[in-house]
Amino acid sequence: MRMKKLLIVATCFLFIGIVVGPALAADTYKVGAVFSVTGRASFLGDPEKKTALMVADEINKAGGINGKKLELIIYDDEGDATKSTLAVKKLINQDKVCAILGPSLSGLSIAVVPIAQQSEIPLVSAAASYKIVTDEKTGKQYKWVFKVPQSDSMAAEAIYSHMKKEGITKIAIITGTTGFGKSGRSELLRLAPQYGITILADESYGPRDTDMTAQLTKIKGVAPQAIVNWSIGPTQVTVLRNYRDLGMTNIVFYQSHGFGSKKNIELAAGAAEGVYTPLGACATPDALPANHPQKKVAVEYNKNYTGKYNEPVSTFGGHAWDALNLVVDALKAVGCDRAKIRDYLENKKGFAGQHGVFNFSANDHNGLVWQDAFNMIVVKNGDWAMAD
Amino acid sequence: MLRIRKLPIIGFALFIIVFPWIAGTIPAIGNYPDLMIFAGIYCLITIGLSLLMGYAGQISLGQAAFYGIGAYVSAILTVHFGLSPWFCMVIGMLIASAVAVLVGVPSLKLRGHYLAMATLAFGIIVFIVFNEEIEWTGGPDGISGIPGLSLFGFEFDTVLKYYYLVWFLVFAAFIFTINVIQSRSGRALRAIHISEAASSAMGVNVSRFKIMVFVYSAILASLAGSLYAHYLNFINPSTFDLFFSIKLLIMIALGGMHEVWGAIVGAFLVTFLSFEWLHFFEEFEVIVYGIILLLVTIFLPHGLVGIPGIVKGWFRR
Amino acid sequence: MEEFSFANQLFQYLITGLTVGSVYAMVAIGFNIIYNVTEIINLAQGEFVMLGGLIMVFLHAVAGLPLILAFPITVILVTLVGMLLDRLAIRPIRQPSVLTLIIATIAASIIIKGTAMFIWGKDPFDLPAFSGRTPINFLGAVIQPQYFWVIGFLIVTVILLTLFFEKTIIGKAMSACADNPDAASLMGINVKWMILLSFSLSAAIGAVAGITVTPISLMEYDRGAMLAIKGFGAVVLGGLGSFPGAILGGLILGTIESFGAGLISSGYKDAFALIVLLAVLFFRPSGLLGSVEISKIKRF
Amino acid sequence: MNETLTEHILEVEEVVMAFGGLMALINLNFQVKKGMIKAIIGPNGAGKTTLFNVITGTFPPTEGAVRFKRQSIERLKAHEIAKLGISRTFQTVELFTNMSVLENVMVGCHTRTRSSFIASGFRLPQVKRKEAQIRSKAMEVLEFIGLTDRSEESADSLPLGDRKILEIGRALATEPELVCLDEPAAGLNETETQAAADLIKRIKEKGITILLVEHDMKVVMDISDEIMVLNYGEKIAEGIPEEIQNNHKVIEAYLGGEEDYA
Repeated sequence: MRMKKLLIVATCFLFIGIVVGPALAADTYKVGAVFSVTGRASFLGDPEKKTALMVADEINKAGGINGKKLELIIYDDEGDATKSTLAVKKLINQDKVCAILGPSLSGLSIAVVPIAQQSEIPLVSAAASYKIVTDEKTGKQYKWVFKVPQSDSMAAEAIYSHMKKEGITKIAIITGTTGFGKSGRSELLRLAPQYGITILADESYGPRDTDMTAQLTKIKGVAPQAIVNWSIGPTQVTVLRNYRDLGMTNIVFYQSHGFGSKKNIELAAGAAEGVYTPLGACATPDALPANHPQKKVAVEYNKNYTGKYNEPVSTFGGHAWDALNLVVDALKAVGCDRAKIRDYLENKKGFAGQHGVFNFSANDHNGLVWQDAFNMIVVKNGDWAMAD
Repeated sequence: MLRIRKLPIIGFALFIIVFPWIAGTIPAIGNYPDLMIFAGIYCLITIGLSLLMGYAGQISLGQAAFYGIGAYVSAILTVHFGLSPWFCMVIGMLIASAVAVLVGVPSLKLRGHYLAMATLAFGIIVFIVFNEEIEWTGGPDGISGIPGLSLFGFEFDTVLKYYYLVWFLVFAAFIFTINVIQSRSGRALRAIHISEAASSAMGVNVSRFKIMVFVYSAILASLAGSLYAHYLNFINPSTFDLFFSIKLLIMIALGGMHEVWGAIVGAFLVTFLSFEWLHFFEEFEVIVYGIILLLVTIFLPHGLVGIPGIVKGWFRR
Repeated sequence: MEEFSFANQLFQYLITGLTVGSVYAMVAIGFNIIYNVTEIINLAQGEFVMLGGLIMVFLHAVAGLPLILAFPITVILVTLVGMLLDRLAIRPIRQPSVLTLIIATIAASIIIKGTAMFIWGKDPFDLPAFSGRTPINFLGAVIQPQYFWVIGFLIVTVILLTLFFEKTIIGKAMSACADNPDAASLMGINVKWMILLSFSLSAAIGAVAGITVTPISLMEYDRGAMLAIKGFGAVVLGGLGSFPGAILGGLILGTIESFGAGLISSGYKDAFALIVLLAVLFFRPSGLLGSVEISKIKRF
Repeated sequence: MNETLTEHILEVEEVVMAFGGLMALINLNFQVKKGMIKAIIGPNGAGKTTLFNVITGTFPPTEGAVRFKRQSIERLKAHEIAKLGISRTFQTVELFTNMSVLENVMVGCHTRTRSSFIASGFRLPQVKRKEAQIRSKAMEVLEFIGLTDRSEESADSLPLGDRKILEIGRALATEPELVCLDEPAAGLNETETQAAADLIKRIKEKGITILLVEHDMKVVMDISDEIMVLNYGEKIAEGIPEEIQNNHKVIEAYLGGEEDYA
């Protein structure tokens, strides 16, 4: 009886494996992507997936890459390290892709770095941490790994240098307990002395919390000149609303670059007015001056994305745009040769993407400096505006 | 009489041994041995959980915490202190047992939903510690660069080698657990499930047995956590959150919690469903998963291992 | 900047805690209604709250129905979901052991969550506050008018439920089911109908909680699980089956979180609440107001 | 005094059991002589089962002392008391329904055997040997109670009479010196009742002392050596069956109540 059961189970394995197994396609460039489309980090993966699909579609409609079609294989890791790792391995060993985009989350990107290194495949991460590309032991860049988002330290520097200009020295920070918030918190704490800034209160909240009045009350008690909130998802809006409700609007409010979606201004129901936030170009195409190097790509991306999906662009989608277009450029230039793609990327200069003008080098697999990558934006009349 | 037949176990062992070769010849399932490693790691946890919940009748919704303790102890001691992974594995199991005793002594006096909530709370607290103690645990970004395993110069550095290591341990745990179930201790545990009053009247030290089985399940979970950490070379807290504890519950419920076989079938099924098969449904994945779970709960009260019994019933009619 | 003393801060923590706690308490009451009749802990309870919020957003903010109309329609719709839950997930179970019932509610919550994601997407939604967003200053604390709505609806819910259980025949019949289902069915009470009613009632209460809290904290498809766990904590802290216990448990949890976040460490605030919960259980295994005798006759 | 004649295996002294405000047992005093059958009767709610629970350690008495073979046991846990040699059955038959008849009895052997969790996990030779011993001892018990041919059946599938018998067998497997039987004949038909009564007599013949709660007065009068009557937690009479039958306090307590007091 049990033997029979085992037989059935085994047959199921084979059957489903064969049915669901990917169809073999000839004469295409295969690019793999691992995004957190659902789960705790869907705010990253969802726009990333949509953007990548859109870009691939546009490229194929325009005749593909050197006459070959671009085949994009996207796996959803649901924000889970195990799934992310398995997906990357599958892309390498079974789908045999030319290069990999993602993962969306820093931790998961760090987790797959050794796999990319070992398998010698170019990986362009869509996550922020500098640890993704930098081997902390040697200080060198990992040979096969790149990343397109700005490091969190860049956002912190953008905020702090703006504060310095405004004469702000005493601040409070409030951060989410997710990876995004924790990383921002540690950069804020690390960089504060360099800018002569004192942090009077250091508060945090969970990603599913319904109310942050308690934390803000404590901040109100220490009376800082400015507050920096660093988190993602609906909670950053709740913080803003609680801040307004507590009558703290005389304190300057900075949001992290995670605030970069117009939906957040809407959801804040007026509470976002006057809030500063450092954002990549793609978040604020209309606010950019006409001579801005990224103006063209940002406007186009926004137009196409909104047209296709009927929702505003999220800055995170821009990372997928940058990553995929970089890889496509490489494919155009050198074809599907993993080592050549890597070399191409490492020497890529002056690539105007959604989040800055990228200048990669052997010592910099991110290719960004914060002055280029971030514009200080202020919310004015319910819309983005350049801060200066 | 509860007697576990040997033939299926041998058959299953053979299947496990030859499976990587079968998978190797079919490209579409070439990654299955890799998945089986995780299925095996989950089996270790569910085997312990099956003894705890299915046999002794004690609910635990905090099992992910022990899994996490094993993983984090292994990761922290190897990465920060450079200790031997095997040694760390043992330390992990010791710490997990100590925590299990500490939590178990007061918790296991609770019954039913109260026990469920207490273990759930314990699991969440441990998760918060993993997430907050950045200096040690790396916070949400986790710990990377955890070394792999090697034994006397033999490196478990390929999928195949790790596959056999994990499944060897799964079988060891499986046989051990089956032996326990068929012994005096196993009978005591099953007795506790039905009636604590009658068990103690028969001289069974109820609280001692409950704690023993809780510790045993914690040790297996901790071992699984260490194996996970040394295989993935990376861990972060979200792997060990309360939703994983619920996923474990789902595993043994789907498989059937009144038999150890159920733990294995359930771990298999959930691993493959969530890592591979349900991708097909994309956005609907979650809904399909829920529906499968609901249908099994409604139509197979004893889980998938209950199917043979049902089929037999049809024939008898 | 105006004076903001420590006492003012404490008062603010209290108000915030009571508001958050009121939501937990409403979830906890929902748990209790079902538990008392069926001994099931309905882990899909949090999904009712989520549905309440999102359906209300759809009817009121998107479709433009006036508050006074959208509110009852939302409650009715969520109640229907509650009934469906009983009919499709609970009643068909052939051999209901308590654990299978719990799994069934988990499955149901996964399905409801997945469907909500399909309908509304993953983004959070906002709902206009019922009576504006101009905060009220009271004893140095700042109070959103919506806070009063949350606490107010908790009070109204409690009063209505008390009247229902003590004054109406159906309510009394439900209490009888809770005390002794076998005896109740002997007395001609249709136990199945009572179970359906319990699911409807607790779905309705969940919806009310969702509707009132959304203007404060927004709502998105996956908020349910965490609310269910907080509510479960509240109900266990107060003592399973006890309505005053549920309210007390919810308010205590909310208040500890608020004071913990304000005074000690915001990262560990959830841990404080849970540690208090564990400590209470270790000394009072049946919760603060739960009865040891009753918990012994319950199977689970 | 002659030791052998008056040796008390169990002594209950000034025991009070209060649940909140409810007094279930009030200053109860009595002794049980070794080797006899002592019955405890009384109307429903008189405190009989509570008394069993106190003696077997389900919960400690609020006040007072319980001594078994001169050793104080009122603060011991149930499993410790079982080990000392007191075993029991339950009013609402508490068999292990997830096990076979044989396994139920094997659980009874638990306290007289040792083998650790770890040793059994590795199935060491000594574990195998002990397992065989337990099995043969359990089979002996089954033979004594006459259920040998149903040993492999699920305990759940037995008729009520056999379940009651099996529960007694399970209690005997702990090798007790004192067995507390809580209504062994309740719900049984006449033949089954007779079989239970016979079994109880045979247990007595083995030298095991029996404490019996029973409503069936025919059985009680037939097999008891001594009877104690409880009412509202208090002892209202004690003596040999004939004395009790004619005690007007007892008759009063039962007045209008049980018909089976015939």
